Amino acid sequence: MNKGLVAVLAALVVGAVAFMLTSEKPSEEKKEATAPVADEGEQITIAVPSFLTGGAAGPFGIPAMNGAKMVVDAINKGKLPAPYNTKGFGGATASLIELDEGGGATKQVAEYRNLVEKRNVDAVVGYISSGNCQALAPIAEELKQFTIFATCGTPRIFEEAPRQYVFRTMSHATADNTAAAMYVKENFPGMKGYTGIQQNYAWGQDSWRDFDLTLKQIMPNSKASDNVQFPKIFAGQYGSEISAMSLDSADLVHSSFWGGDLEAFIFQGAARGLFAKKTGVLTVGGTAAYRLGKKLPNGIVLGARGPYGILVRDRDSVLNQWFINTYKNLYGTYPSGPAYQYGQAILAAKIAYDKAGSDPSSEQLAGALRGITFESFSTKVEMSLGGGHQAVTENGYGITKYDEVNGENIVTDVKFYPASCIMPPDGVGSVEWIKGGMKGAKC
Amino acid sequence: MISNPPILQVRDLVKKFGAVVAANDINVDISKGEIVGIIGANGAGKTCFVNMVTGYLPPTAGSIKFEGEELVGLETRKITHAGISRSFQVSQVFHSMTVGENLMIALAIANNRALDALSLMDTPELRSKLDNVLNRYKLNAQKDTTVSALAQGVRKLLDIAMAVVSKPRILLLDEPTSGISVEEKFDFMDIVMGALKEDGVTVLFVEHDMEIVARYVSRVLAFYQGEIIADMPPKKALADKKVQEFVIGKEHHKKKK
Amino acid sequence: MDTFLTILLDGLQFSSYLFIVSAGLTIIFGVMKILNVAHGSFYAWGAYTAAFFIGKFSDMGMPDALGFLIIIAAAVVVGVVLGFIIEQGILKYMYQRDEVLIVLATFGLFLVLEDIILIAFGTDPYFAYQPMALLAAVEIGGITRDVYGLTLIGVATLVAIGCWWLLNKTKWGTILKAVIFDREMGISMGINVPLVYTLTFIGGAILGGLGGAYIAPTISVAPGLGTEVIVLSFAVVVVGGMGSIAGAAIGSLIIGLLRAVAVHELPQVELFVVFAVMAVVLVFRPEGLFAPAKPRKI
Amino acid sequence: MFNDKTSKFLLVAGLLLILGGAFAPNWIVNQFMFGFSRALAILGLMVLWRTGLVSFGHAFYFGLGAYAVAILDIKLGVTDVFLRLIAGALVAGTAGFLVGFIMRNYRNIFFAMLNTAISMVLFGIVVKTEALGSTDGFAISMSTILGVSPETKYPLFVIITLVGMVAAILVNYYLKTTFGKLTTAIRDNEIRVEYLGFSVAHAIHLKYSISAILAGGAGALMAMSLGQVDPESMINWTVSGELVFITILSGPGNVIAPFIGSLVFEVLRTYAFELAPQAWQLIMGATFLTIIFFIPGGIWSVLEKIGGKKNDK
Repeated sequence: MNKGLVAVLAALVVGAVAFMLTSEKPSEEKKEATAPVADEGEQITIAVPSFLTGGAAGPFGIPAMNGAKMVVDAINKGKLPAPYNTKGFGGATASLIELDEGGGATKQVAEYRNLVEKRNVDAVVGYISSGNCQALAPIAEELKQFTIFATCGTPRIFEEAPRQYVFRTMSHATADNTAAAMYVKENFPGMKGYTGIQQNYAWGQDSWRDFDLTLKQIMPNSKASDNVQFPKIFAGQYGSEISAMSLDSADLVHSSFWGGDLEAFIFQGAARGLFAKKTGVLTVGGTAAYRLGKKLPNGIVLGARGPYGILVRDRDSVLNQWFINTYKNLYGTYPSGPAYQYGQAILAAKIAYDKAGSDPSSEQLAGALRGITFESFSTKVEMSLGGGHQAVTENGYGITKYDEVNGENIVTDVKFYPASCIMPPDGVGSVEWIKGGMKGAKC
Repeated sequence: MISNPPILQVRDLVKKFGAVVAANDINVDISKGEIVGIIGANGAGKTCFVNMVTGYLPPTAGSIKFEGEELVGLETRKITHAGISRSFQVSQVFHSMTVGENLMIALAIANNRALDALSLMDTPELRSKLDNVLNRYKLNAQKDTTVSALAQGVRKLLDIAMAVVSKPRILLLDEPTSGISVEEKFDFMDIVMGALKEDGVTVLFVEHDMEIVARYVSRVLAFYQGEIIADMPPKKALADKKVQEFVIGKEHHKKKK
Repeated sequence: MDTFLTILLDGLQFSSYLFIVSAGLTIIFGVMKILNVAHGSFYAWGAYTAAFFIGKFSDMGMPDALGFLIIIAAAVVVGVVLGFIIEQGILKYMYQRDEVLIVLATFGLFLVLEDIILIAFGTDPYFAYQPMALLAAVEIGGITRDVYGLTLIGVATLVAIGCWWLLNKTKWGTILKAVIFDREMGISMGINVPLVYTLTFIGGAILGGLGGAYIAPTISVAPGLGTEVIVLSFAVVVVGGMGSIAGAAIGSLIIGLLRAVAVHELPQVELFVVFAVMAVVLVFRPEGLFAPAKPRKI
Repeated sequence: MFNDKTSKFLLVAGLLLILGGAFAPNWIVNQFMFGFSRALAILGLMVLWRTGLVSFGHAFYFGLGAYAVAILDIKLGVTDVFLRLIAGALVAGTAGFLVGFIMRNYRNIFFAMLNTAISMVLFGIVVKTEALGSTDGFAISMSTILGVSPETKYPLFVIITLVGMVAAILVNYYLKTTFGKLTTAIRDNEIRVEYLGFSVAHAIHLKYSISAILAGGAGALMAMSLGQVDPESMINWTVSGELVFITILSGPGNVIAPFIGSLVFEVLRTYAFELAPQAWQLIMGATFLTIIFFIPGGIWSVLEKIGGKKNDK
C-alpha cells in the first residue's frame, strides 16, 4: 500500500480521536475522591457497587453511582436538609469505594469476599442486578456483613430465607407489576389481551409472572398471549420479537426491560409503530424519559420502580427538591430512578449509623435498621417485610407525553398506589398472595 | 537373484490423484534379504509407492501383501506392527528433544505397544538398549544434543535409527543420502547398511544418487510416470537405454533444488 | 400468509445482519488462519464511530441523509485504521508462531479495545436514529416495518456479491485462493503474501466495522456490544465452515430463518436454535457445511 | 517413584501452605483457594499444550464440574466435599471422553475452535433453561466434610491444597511415563509417532480426557469455594480465554507453574479491579499481550532464569 495514503489515514484518525476526546468528555469521568474531610473524626468505608461497564452503565449504573456519591458527600458535610442535617454517619466520615457490578454473579461473589475480608469495608450499599443480589445475600449472611441492596428487584431474596444482615430499601418487583396491572385496569378497562417481552433471567421471569397473575385476578376477561418473548439479556436487537408482538392479537405490551436493552427496544418498537398500535407498559421506563427526549413515544405507561425520577418531579418536599436541584447542578440532568434508589440506600445507612452508636458492629447496624420507617427523599419507606429487612413504598405509574414547549418528556395521569395495596403482608410469598386474590390489600 | 518366497508381493497397484496417475498397475515381488534400489525422476511415483506400502496413502486399487498378509486398508501403525518400517526424505524426528530422548521414545514404543501408562519410560533395560543403538549408529557423541542443533547428516542417521529399533523385516528408506555432503555419503551409507545387514533386514531404498545405487544395491526398480520400466541388477539397469533416457537423463537436467 | 411473510422478512433481516458481521471473520480466517476475537471490537468501534458522527453532524444541522455516507466512512476508517494498526503493529510479528497464540493475542486485544472504547466514548450510550427515521416505515404483511431494517438485506446481498466477484472474477481472487489453499505454495509462486495478509485483515476489519456502523442507528450504542457479536458470528462461521464465504451465507440463512420461526412460533426455544444448529453440525460435520479444501502435508 | 525434586518441593510447599493458611487472613486464604482450584484446570491444559494443543473451550468442562456440584446440591442435597469433587470430575471426564472422539481428529486452530463451539452450546443451553438457573445460576450451600460442617473455610482450603498437590504430583509422574513423554513427541512430529507404531489419536484422546477430568475437578472446587455458579463466570467463552491466559502466563515448564500462575492471575485481577474498576480489562489484556510477546515461556521461565538451572526457588 502507498505510504502516503497510510500517513494521511493515520493523521485523519489521530485527528478524529483527538476531536472525540476533547469535545465530549463525560463530566462524571473525573475521579473525585469523596471529600477527605479535615476533621480527625472517625472514618468508615462504604463500598458502592454499580454497573460501571457494559450496556447498563449509562442509563443505570452511572446515575446510581452519582446519586450515591452526591448523598455521601452531603452527609459528610452535614448538608442534607433536616432531619438528616447531622454531620457524617453516626459522626463518622465515609469514604466511598466505587465498584463495577459487571461480569456475572460469580465474579461479584469473589469481589464481595474481597471487599469484606481484604478491604474491610464497613458497609456495602448498592447492586442493581437481581442476579447479583440473589447470589450475594447468602454470602453476606455467611460473612455477617451489613449490606443494603439498593435497586435490585427480585422478591425471592427475602422470601427464600430469613436474613440477618441484608436489607433492601426499596420495594421488590411484585409491587411494580401489581401496580402496573391496577393502573392498566383503571386506565385501559377495555384491554382484551396482553403480551410481553422480558429479559431471560430472574428479573424478567418474576416480573412477567407477577403482572400476568395479577391481571388474571383483576381483569379475568383479558387474555395472556402464548408467545411471550424472553430474549437473552443484552441481546440489543429485537426485530423479530417486535414483528411477533405486532402480529399478536394482544393490545398491550408489558416489558420489564431496563438499561440499554430498554432503550434499544423503545427505538426499534417506535420505528415499527409498535407503540402506536399497542399500549406499552414499561415498568422500568423511567430512566429513558430524560435520556430519549422526543424519541420516547407518547402514550406509554411508564413506571420507575417506585416513586422516583420523573414520577416525583413535582413533589415539593424539601428533601425532594434538595435532591433534584443538587443533582441537576452537579450532573446537568434530572435524577432518574437509580439515582434516587442509591441515594435512598445511602440515607438508610446514615440512619442506621446514627442510631447504632459509635463504632457499631454489623449486628448493631442491622438492629438499628430493622423494621424502622423513615422519610426518604421522595417518599416514606417502611422496612416492614422479610422480618423488617425488606422495604415497602408506594408505587406509581403515569403516561408519557412530549412537552413541545419545554422540549422534554413529562408524565400525565400519574397515580400512586399505597404499599399496602400492592405488596403482600409480611410472611406471605408474592405468588401465593396474588394467586389467593391479594387478600388484605388496602387500596 | 535369490529364490526365496517373496516377502512383499505387489499386485496391480494403482493410485490416481484426480487426472494424475502416480502409480499405474505396479506389479513386483521382493524376496527376503534383498537390497532394492528404487530410482526415477521427480514425480515418477517413488515416494508415492513407499507411502502406499506403509499405509500413509490408500491405493486407488490393487493389493500389497506382506508375508502373505494384505496390507491395503491397514493404518500406518498396524503396518509398523506387522514388521515394515521406513525413513523419510526430510527426516521426521522430534526436533525439540535430544537424540537420546528420540530413541528412548522409539524404543519404549517398540518394546511395549500396549503402552502401560503407569510405567516410567526411563528404565535400566531401555537404557542398555539405547546404548546399543547409539553404538551401532555412531550417535554416542550426540546423545544429549537437541535435534534442532544437529547437522543434516546426523538427523538422517537418527531418522533411520528410529525406524530400525522396532526390528522391522522390511525397511523402506526414502532418499537416505539427500542433504548429505558428497564426502560423507559413503561413510553414512556404510554405517547404515552395515547395521542393517547384521539384522538381515530386507531394504528398499529410493535414491537419486546412481553411485550409491551401484554400490549398495542388488536390484534396481526404475520408475517412470507411475510405472516400473526396468527391474534388473544395477549394472544392467544403469546401462539400459530406457533407464538412461527417462531416469538418469532427467536426473541430470534437474539436479538439486 | 401474513405470518409467513413476516417470518421470512424477519429471518432474512437477521440473516443479513449475521452475514455482514461474520463475513469479515470468515475471510480473515480463511486467508490467514486467524480466529480474530477482536472482530467484536471492529464491530463496536464501527458502531461507536458511526453513531458519534451521525449525532454530531445532525446537531450541526447537516442533512440526515449524510448519515449513510458516515456509515460507510466509519466502516472504512475503522477497518483501515484498526486493521492496519493491529496487523502491522502486532499480528505481523506473530505469523511465525503458533496460530493458536495469535488467537490469544487477539483475545488480549479485544480486552484492551473494549476498555479503550469506554475511555474514548464514555459509558453513556449514543443514539444515531436519524438514518432510520429518514427512511420511515412501510406496511408489509399487516405489520409496520422500518425501511432501514429492510435495506440491511440489500447491503448483505451487495457484500455477498462483492465477495463472490472479488474471489472469482478478479486477479486478486486468484491470488487469494492460492494463499488460502496453501500459504507456502503462494510464496513459491511469487505472491507477496505479507501484503495479501495486510489487505485481507483490513478488508475483514472493514466488514466488521460496517456491521457495527450499519446497525448503529437501530440500537443504543453502549459499552459491551462487541461481546455478543463474537458469539453469533462465531456460530455462523462454525456452522457454515470456517473460512468459507458461501458457508457464512448459508450459515447465516439457516440460523437467521430458524431463529425467526422460533421467535414467532415457539419463543421459548429462540436462543436454543442458534446453539442447536451448531451442535448438530458439530456432531455430524465438525468442519462445517462448507469446509474449504485442505492441502496435504508430505 | 515420587522422589524427584518437583514432587518433594510440592509436598513440602503444600504442607507449609496448609500450616500457613491457619494463620493467614481470610482474604489471602480465599485467593489461594480460587487460585489453586483454577490451577487444577491449568494443569490439564498444560498437558494439552505440551502436546501442541490449545483448547479455547475448556470452560465447557470447568462449567460442567461446577454445575454438577450445583445440581447435586439443589436436586439431591449432596454437600459432601469429596462426593462433589468426584461428581464434578466424573461428569466432566465422561463428557471429555465422549467429545474426545471428535476432538482427537483435529489440531491447531480447528481444535481450539471446535472446543469453543462445544462450550458455547452448553452455555446456550444453560442460559436458556430455567431449571438450570438460567442467567442467574445457583447459590451453593457450604460443603460438609464427611458429615461434619466446618465453621470456617479453612478446611476447604486444606482439601483444595491437598487435591492440588496430589494432582500435580500425579501429573508430574504421568509426564515421565512413556505416555507422558509422548506429549512433546506428538507436538514435534505426529507422523513419526504413527510410524513408530503408536496411535496419535488414542494418545490425544487420553490426554484430552485427563484435561477434562482436571477441569471438571477445578470447576467443582471453584464452585465450592465461591458458593455460587452462573453461566457467565463458569461456561462463557471468556472463561475459556482466561484459562488459556493463565496457562500461557504460567508456562509449560513444570507442574508447579500452574499454581504460581493461577495465584498471580488471581492477585493481578483483584488489584486491577481495585485500582481501575472501569479499565481492569485493559490491564488484563495488556498483560496478556506482554506475556505472549516478551515472555513466551511464562512465569516459570522467568523463575528458572532467576534461579539458574535448578528448578526450585
